[in-house]
Amino acid sequence: MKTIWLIAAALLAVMQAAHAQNHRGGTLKLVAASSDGSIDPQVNYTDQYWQLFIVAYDGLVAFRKSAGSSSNDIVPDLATSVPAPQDGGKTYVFKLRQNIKFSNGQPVTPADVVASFERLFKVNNPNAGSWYNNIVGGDKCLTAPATCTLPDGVVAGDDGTITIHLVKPNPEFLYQIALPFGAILPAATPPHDMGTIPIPGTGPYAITSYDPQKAFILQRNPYFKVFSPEAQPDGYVNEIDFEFGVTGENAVTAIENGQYDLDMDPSLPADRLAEMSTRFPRQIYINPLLADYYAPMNVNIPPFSNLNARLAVNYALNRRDTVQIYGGKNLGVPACQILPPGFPGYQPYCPYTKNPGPKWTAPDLAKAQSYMQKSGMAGQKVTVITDDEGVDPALGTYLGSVLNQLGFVATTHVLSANIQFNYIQNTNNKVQISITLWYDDYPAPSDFLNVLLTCGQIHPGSDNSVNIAGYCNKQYDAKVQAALRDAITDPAKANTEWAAIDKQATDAAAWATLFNPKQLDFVSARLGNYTFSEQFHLLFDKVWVQ
Amino acid sequence: MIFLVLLRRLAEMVFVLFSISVLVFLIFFATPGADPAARIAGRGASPATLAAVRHAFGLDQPLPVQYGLMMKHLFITQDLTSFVNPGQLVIPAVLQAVPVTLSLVFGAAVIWLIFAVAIGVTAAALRGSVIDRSLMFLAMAGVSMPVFWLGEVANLITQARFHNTVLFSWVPALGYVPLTQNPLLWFKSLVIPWTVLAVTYIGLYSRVLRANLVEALTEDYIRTARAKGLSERQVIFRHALRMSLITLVSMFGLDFGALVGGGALLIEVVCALPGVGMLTYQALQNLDLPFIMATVMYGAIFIVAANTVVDMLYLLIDPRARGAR
Amino acid sequence: MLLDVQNLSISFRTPRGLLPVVEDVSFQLAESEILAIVGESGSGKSLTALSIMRLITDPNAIITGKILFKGEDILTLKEPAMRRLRGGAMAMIFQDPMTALTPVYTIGAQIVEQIRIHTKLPTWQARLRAESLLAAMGIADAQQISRRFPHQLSGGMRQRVMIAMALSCSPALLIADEPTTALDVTVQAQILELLLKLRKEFNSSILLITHDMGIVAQTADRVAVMYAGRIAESGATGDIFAHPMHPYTAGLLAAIPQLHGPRINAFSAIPGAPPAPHEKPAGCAFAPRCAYRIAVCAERPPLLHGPFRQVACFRAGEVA
Amino acid sequence: MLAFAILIVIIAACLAAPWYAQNISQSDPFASNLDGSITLAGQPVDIMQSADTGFGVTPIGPTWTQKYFLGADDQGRDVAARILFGGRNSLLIAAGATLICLTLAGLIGIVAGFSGGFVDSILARILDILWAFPVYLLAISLSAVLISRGLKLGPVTIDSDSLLIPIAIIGIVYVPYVARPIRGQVLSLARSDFVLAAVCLGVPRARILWKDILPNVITTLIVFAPLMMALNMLTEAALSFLSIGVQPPAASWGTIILDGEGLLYTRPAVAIAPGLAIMLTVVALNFLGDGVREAFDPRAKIRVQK
Repeated sequence: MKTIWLIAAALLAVMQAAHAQNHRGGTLKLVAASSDGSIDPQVNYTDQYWQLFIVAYDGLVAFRKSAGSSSNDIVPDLATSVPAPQDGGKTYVFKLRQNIKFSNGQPVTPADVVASFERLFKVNNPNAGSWYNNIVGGDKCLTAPATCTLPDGVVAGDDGTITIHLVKPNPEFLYQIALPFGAILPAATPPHDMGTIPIPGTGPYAITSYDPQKAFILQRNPYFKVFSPEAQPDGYVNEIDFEFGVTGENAVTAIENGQYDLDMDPSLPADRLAEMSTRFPRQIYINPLLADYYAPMNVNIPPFSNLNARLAVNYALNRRDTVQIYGGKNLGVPACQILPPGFPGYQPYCPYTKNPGPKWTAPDLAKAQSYMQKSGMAGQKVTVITDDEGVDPALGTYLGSVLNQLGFVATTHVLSANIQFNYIQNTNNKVQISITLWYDDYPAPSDFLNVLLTCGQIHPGSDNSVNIAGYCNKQYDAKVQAALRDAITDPAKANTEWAAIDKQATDAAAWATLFNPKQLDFVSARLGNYTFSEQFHLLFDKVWVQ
Repeated sequence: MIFLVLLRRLAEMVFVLFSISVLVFLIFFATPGADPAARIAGRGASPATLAAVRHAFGLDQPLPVQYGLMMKHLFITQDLTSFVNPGQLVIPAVLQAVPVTLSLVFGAAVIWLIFAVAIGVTAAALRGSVIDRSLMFLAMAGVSMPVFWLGEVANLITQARFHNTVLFSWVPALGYVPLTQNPLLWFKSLVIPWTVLAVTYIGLYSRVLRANLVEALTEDYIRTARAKGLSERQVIFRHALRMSLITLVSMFGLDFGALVGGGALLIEVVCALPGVGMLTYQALQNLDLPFIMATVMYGAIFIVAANTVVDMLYLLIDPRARGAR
Repeated sequence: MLLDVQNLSISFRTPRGLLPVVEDVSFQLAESEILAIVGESGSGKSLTALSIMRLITDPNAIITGKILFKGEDILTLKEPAMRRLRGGAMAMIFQDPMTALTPVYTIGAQIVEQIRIHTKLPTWQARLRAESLLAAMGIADAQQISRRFPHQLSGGMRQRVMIAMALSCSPALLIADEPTTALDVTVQAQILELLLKLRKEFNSSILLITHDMGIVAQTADRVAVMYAGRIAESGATGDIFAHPMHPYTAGLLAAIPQLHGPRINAFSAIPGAPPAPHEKPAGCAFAPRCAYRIAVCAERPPLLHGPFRQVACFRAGEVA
Repeated sequence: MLAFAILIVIIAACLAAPWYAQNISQSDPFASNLDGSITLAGQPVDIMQSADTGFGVTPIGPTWTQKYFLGADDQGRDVAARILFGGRNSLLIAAGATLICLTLAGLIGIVAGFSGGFVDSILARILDILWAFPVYLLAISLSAVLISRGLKLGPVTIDSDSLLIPIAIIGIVYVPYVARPIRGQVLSLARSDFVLAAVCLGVPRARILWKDILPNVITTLIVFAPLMMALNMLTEAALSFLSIGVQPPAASWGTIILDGEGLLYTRPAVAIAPGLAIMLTVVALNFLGDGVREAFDPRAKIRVQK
């Protein structure tokens, strides 16, 4: 009996291998309207490129390459295991795997790890000042990036260990180094943003060329051998071509015709969805995103300095309509609160609806009008700032229409998507209300509740002041700090705290949350083994094209 | 003589370029939301990071110094890089876009000249007839269409509505295929953009040509030409057209220069052609100052150069102008 | 007879109906003869000349009658045959030499063009011929001049060029439409002399269209006086000048200044103005201005009569 | 003449926009209407029609009836009513820009041509610079700045959503196209015999300007007016299409084309109808221009460049 099982198992393995062999090869063709900046993984901060970086680079740890919520788990990558925090959460000790080589043939050494952490400061990583300065020596590096060293922060041992010391405990540290920013690069990588020049990595694919006007191309890394299928599987396709310059409508047509496999742009043209969903139902995949579409209201200038005005907007917004604009009821879930579903600490909560409870059902126009009356803001001029990408202009126009119905005098300004996000952050621009979208960096509630709504995230006069609503409440901040502290020792307790914080932020109505969007991927007929990670979306080392 | 004229033109060009670059520079720094440091640094960057980036890119220098640096990188060391795609060199990107725009404009120019001359001459030869009137009405309609709209409608027809009919099934997906890569596909993918771009100019040129021809045909020298025993066709082509072409050539020079210089922006955007116009458009969308600067400079050079070439051409094709100099 | 124009009428279709501009004009031109057609502007003389070349391009023009050139009616000729005649057997020079040459070609090229249409000469030979023609016109540096553009030449030079061009294919008939009007007096004389000399050398017949009685006196063998689209009187130059039989001719001649006196417009000497084509009276068109008019003048136009000397006037014999 | 009649009809139709919205289409063309429905052939029909699959929403197409004659846009608004309202802005902007352009061009042309010398060469240089600046580039850059911040010039403040911004931008970019010929005309007039004679007779310069030069310049400007307006219509459409012209919820024909761009393949009427409106108007303006030119100055060779 046993032998039969063994034979069967062996057969299965052979078949699987054959299966893998069958699907191995081909070129995955991706397309987008335009490129997205530098291909330096320690610099670029876009979902589009992260999706590619994760098949080319590895950190010490990684998010698991799998579908569903398990994709939020941290697994060992270049390190042999995920270390438990020591020293009350201030020290992490990693053991580096042996015999791993970069795509240029050099072996990965602890020195590379140290250099990579220092390089985060040298290249002015966007989060150098908000995440990585927590590494001992980080603050000094911030002031003098060019000469950054972290002798007490990142320490390479003789036995292939890396010890990282933090200034204060940080429950999200592993998340922060599992992102592409934490990629381990050759120590010899120049200490500045490499822009369009590929940097060798350790993943199954290596970037071979990049031209922001044309294409981003990855091919198999000849030095790659599978060392951790969870963190870095082998990949089926031989090459990934990501071409630029084709916009929505045309990209859809091209995918229908099999010229491309996937459109990387965030939203597809809404009017084509019906046709796509009926003609090509098997080529469509829908997955929830850990993201909010929301309208931040500036609590520091009229009319939304008035709580009643903000409440009026919240009650008046028909979130079903916004989902309709986004593409239909299956593409988004109406929401009132800050945290998206699926987050740790998420508890459904919606006060701004006809029958307040866990779910939004319908707008309460009567309440909206009465709050409006109380606010005394009728007749005030309001400008909605939205960007020109995808459905955003339509959402902006809709929001303007709602404001007009409430009694404001609203117009909508459409700005280029490339400047709108910076524009709405700068307090000098006196933006009253805008439409924007926030994706999670990693699955921790603080990524929304701390990053977007605490006093420390307000930088007057700067284009980088991500607390767009300008909401600042010391008592709220204290609660956030407490939750962060508790997350290290007692995650469950922290999650209850986050739920309360979420509720407080929602009640303060600094935002009008619209809905939690879902990702719709329209893929070519030949694309198989679609695997969607909550962190990085479609995993390119999981799909096959033949 | 010609040398002096050229020298003066060159001085003028430098002056114009300088003024335009200063203008662009000032407009850029007056635009809110355009802080290059914030965009280079990425979302959520802390003030310290921002300051470091600002310093690394020289954005903390006074504006005149920044201007000087940018001009140095653009013209002298030619290693100006993008603010939005760090490391991307501006000049190669522009050079790469030029063949696309040239392909587009050359092809369209061939079409529009052929059709404009055919229509203009036909209308002038049949002046007053129904054919003349309908041709001129069509020409007027051509001039009066928003070109981006025409492009959209052409896409609708050839890419979607009638894509599966015999008429348009050969039309490839939008985009550009280099001539060197696949000449046939290059041609096929450009036919629709060529036509769309040409329509306006066919309308404009055929109307101008007809008016000129009709005027020329009343001239005494045309009667002389007829009296010499020339056929009507010879009269029109050798004498009337030759004179009318003088106006047309100068128009053509300026239009061609403007289009190659980035004026075909809308059509490039609508037809997804990665030419200079598209580059300009994206640079403006991204508010990527180095790119804006480069494309504006490039465009201005072409426009000024076109003016100069037209002046020179005038000397060549109109002997009367030679005496005047 | 080289040219025999019989009952030529030209009218135009207009919104107001048919507009007769030339009516029932007949005249003959013998070989190497100079016939002058004299008349005011609007009298139809230029149209008559153009109709002989069939250069009236207005589609609304209606031409009737016969124009026999070497016995063949050119009004019935097919266009290609007509083109062979134009510039070949018959040529024309125009009033304003400033605008009658195409500005963008050298004058050499323009002459060569004509030669090459009508002969099989290769270009270089045509060039030589053009240069010799220019030389024959009294242009000193013909080779140089042929490389010039029209705007680089004076009016007189240009008219010489025009004549050279017209004569380039040795036409049997040369039509000169006011060839000197636009020129200075001194140049005028030179051009006229040139024409006379050419008649001898080339043996061409010349139809000279003019409004200047002085020129007629100097050059023409015979004269036809036109008024309001009709020939009023025709005959040998000497006869007409000596004994005008039509009151209009008489008026014209009376107004001629004495030899080499100051030029004045002869036509203004007769009171009144010629009628516009659509205002022509039913009878004799000259009647309203005529000192000799009688009742019948208003009823029907007088017919041209007489075998050699022709007059269209009911009281032809009475005019002194 | 026909052209003039067509223009009058178009203008009248646009002026009647509120009446149309109230009495014919019976909807607010500026308010989103994503939940509404209308009755068609006795059946209630959603204005925004969801696909059965739950994704994909398509606005109602042309009904060819009173309501939603041309269908709805992506906000469920009546396209026909919006086109009428949009026409008001398009016409207003084109006309306003024409006025600004001609006034500035006339002024610059006269000053440069009449004063000559230093002033002339300075103004001529400025025109050269504007000329060499690609039109759309100039317009786009100016719009990007002004739309996001508005304009403050001393005591004058123009809101960023004001129609004055596109009017001013379009008015300014084409100034060289008109100012150059005007300058040439004034220059040749100033050197013409009759003006020289007048100067010799001691007629004051102001009087010469007023009596001899201004009437000529104004004639030229009048000839230019319809042609410039036609050109401005097209430019306005292009800028709005690039979303740097009229800002929502206000509409112009260009913004409606932009709205329709996203619906091009499913509801082409939204984009095609305003395009046709632009074309019709511009054709009429161009023919009117031809007529005006013939009436005033049959020999004038004016060409408005694109």
